[in-house]
Amino acid sequence: MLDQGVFYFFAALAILSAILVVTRRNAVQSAIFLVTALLATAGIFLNLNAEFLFIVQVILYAGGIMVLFVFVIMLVNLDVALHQVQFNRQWFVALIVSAVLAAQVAAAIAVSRRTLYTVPAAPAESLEPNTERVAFYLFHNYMLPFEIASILLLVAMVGAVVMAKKRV
Amino acid sequence: MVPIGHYIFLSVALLAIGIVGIVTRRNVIIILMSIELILNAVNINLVAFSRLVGSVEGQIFAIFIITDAAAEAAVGLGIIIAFFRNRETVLADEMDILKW
Amino acid sequence: MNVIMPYVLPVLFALVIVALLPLLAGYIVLVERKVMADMQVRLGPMRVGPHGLLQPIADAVKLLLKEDIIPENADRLVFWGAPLISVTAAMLALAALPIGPFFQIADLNIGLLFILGVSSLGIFGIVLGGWASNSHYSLLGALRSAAQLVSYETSAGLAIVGALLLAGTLSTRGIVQAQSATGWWFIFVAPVGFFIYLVASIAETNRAPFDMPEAESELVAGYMTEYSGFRWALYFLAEYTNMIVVASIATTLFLGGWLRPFANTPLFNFLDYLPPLLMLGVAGYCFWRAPKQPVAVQKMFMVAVGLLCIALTLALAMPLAAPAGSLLASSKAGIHGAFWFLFKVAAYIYVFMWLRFTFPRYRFDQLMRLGWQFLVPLSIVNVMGMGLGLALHRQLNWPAAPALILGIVLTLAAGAYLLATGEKHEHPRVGEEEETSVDA
Amino acid sequence: MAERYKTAGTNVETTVLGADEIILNMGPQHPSTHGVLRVKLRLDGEKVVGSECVIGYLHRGVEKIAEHRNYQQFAPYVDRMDYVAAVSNGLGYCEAVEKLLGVEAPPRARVIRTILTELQRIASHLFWLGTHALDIGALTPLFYCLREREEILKIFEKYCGARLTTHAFRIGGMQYEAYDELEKDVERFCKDFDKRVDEYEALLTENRIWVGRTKGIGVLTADAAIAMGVTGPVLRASGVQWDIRKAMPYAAYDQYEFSIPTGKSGDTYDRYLVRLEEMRQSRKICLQAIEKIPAGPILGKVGKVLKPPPGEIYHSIEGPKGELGYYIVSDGTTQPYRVRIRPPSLMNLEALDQMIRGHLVADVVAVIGTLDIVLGEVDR
Repeated sequence: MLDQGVFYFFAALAILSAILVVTRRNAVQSAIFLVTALLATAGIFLNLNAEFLFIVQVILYAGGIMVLFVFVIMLVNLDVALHQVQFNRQWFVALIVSAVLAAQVAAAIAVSRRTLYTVPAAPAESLEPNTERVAFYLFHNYMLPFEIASILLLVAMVGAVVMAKKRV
Repeated sequence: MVPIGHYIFLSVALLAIGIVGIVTRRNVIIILMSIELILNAVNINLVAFSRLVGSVEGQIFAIFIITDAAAEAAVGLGIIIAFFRNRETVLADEMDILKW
Repeated sequence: MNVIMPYVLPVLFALVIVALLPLLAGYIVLVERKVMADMQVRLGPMRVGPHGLLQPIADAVKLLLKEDIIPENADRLVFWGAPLISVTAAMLALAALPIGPFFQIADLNIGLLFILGVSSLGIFGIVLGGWASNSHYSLLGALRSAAQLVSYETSAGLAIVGALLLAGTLSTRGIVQAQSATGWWFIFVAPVGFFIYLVASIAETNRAPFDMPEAESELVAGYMTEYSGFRWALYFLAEYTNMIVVASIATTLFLGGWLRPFANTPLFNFLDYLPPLLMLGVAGYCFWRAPKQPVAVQKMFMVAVGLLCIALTLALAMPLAAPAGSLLASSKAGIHGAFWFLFKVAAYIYVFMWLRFTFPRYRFDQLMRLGWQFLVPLSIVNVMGMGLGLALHRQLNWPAAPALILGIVLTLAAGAYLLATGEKHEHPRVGEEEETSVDA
Repeated sequence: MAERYKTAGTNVETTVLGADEIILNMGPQHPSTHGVLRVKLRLDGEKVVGSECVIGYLHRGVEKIAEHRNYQQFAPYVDRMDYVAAVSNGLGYCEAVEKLLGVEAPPRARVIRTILTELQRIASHLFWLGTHALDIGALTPLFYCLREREEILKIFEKYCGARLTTHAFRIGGMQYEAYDELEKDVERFCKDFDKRVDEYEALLTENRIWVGRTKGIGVLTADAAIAMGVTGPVLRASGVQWDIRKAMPYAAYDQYEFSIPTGKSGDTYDRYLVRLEEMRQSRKICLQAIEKIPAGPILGKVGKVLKPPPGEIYHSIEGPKGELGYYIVSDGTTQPYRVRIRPPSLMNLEALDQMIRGHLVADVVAVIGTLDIVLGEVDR
């Protein structure tokens, strides 16, 4: 009962914030609402017994990536930008895409309505203790992807430094 | 646990909002943020199914996606800064030349 | 009913913490001013209450009554909300701290990461506050402050990893229990990690000698420049709460949490009598000073403080006197644990103050160089050294002492090397070559 | 380029990225410009590429006032120039007028003058050290310094009743006889002052942060220093051994043993060391002077109405901050025709631009501090 309430609260928060992210004129406010959306998602993770992922989401996404975003917004912040037109005229494209997506989802739900709502979830204990399990999989079964991801990060870091460096 | 269908629904909603953001906004930074929204939508799906089947492998995938998002944000913002320094704009439709 | 019951005690604890924290922060400020005065051959606040004991309350009233100014072109909503973000983040972090074995809001599986993650959200309060003020100094101060926070969080996190390797758990309670089991606080096993964390935590809380955003002569007051009255007080509250948080992390992780010194040695059991005696001493001092106060109100207040200390003495002494096995005796761990935890936190914060009044301030580029070129490499080496020591001990069955000492020695050698090479980079003066080009 | 300069505060984004150079305004209301100095900094990012000092916010027309007062009446005004070293100012003025009159102060007055001036030098340096350290972020030395300065001010107070603007000397000697325990007070102060200086050194000299903040900052080469007309500790820290107390002795300095400390590299750290050593040397002078204070009158033969013969005179002394010169033109009346004062702070401030180029904004504060300027003297 409490679990479900928490989920619906966070889901509503996430969707509301997401809508505000794409509709606010001011990029800083968009960023603030994106942080809210990310934290709401983190709450949903916690509700799903994914504690480690919850904290990864908070530290990395909300605390790390979004700080980077806010930084860059402030670096390139132009007062002029506020007076420019913030939306282009492709709203009909967006409408079509959304409509198609909605249709697909509706179709998918219609087809698998029965299973979608009746599949029993595995017991919550199967994910405990969360941190240890994640670590085991990460460093055991997914060792190679893990290393590849670290190389990806290294490349991204070098790339970001090179690109953001002042031209001499 | 809340029925899995609701998670899928939330995920699709976030995906749709993200796509709307990408398609309609002019500011590149907000477009990047919309991409983050989409990545999040994916993560919700992965973690919800991981809970459903009782295996943490879905969470591992989500961790990789977050890693990828970090890399993407770093590079993307680096490009934006470099571009801003040269053209003094962050609007996507003004990025219309191949060389500067 | 059963749904609600498990939440009652944590909510109660949370309420206690939230209610007491502003008072505590106010008195830390008072203590800081007193310590500063003592180091600077002065008396410090003496007017409000005996020995200035009511000064924090007077300050709080003053701040609440001050005019609340919002700059003309500020983003009102963000300006309004930014201090709240800072305070909320700092207070949330307190949730996972074990103040004694029984007094803890929640013992999370990811406890330590939770504290780190949530407290790192405080950056948003700083950056957004600086941005919303729509002022030159605020924005620069905010960006600097955030850059500093992010940089030093890296080394603080890595320093913590070293100790986590020893504990093998992220739960704060589990960490203290691990120290209790071996009888060695982690500061003795991972001294380099403690040193790195000490430096990084000072920088993270923006305190001298790393207080760029607040006192740097060219930035006036950094991100807080445009804030006044209550909002400014909120930022201050967040700052002092953060101090408590980092001190608590250090206490939990390195200084044995709620454990008494030599907790496993029966020879030192007499240390149990130290807390009540200490409180009794303070009470005695209060009673001795009370008649010497000039005003009747001050006399009464002094006596009241003395009585409070007597009450604390009783609370600390009763479990010792009670017969073994009774409820009171079993509460000893909780009460004395809380005392030792707070005692260590206070000592850690005292070190902060001591450093602040001793050292000049770093320049921003020096600060960044120290962070990235010395602390981060050192903390990486520290993690590897700890890992090596533990691997030798656990996998190859070396005795613990030589294995860990080998790791520490390797780390220290790397630190010495970094210091030696760092000297060369110390003054890459922008001056020499460019000065001529400017003149030309 | 020029059209892109914008004053700070009007446009935030120009300071962060985009523009190549901006102008940042420091002062006149700023915690670390020592009063009302205003510095316009031209910045490339955080780096200073040029600067301009705007002075005059404390201009009171001291030189003009002199033309409408007679010689004795003007003496208290000079105390208000360098208000942290009033005794030295008074000494310079009195000696200049004495020279113009052709009289000399009696030996007893000269020795007491020397003692008080050296104490004032110590007091001025102490105040400099405290505020300089405070600028760089060390909070505590200020209070230690003020503690010792208080002792000196107490001696002044006992001597003439004033602490800050003392008007201690009169033309031709001094007005008051030294009080009975002057020697004892000075000796007591000097006895443990050496240890006190060691205390400051313990806090700062080998402190990594202090060294990092001061070494290599604001370098002034000997040639540049001479070319700029810089004097005092700033000049000596650049390695030039020039001290008017030795070069053209006045008061009673020719009777005492002391050395002139010099620096090597002329950076902020050297200036710090030179001033500390100067404090020690001043203490030495004081100790020598109180050993034998000659007996005799304290006021020379000067009339009640001073009418110097027509002519002009330039007399300078080694003030705590550098060469403090008085150029007085007399037309034979009771009022000077023209007084021109050479304040050391003003000349030293000229070097600021050269010293801060290529450094960061935070260093500007350190360099302003190390120059030891007093705006009352700069603006007069």
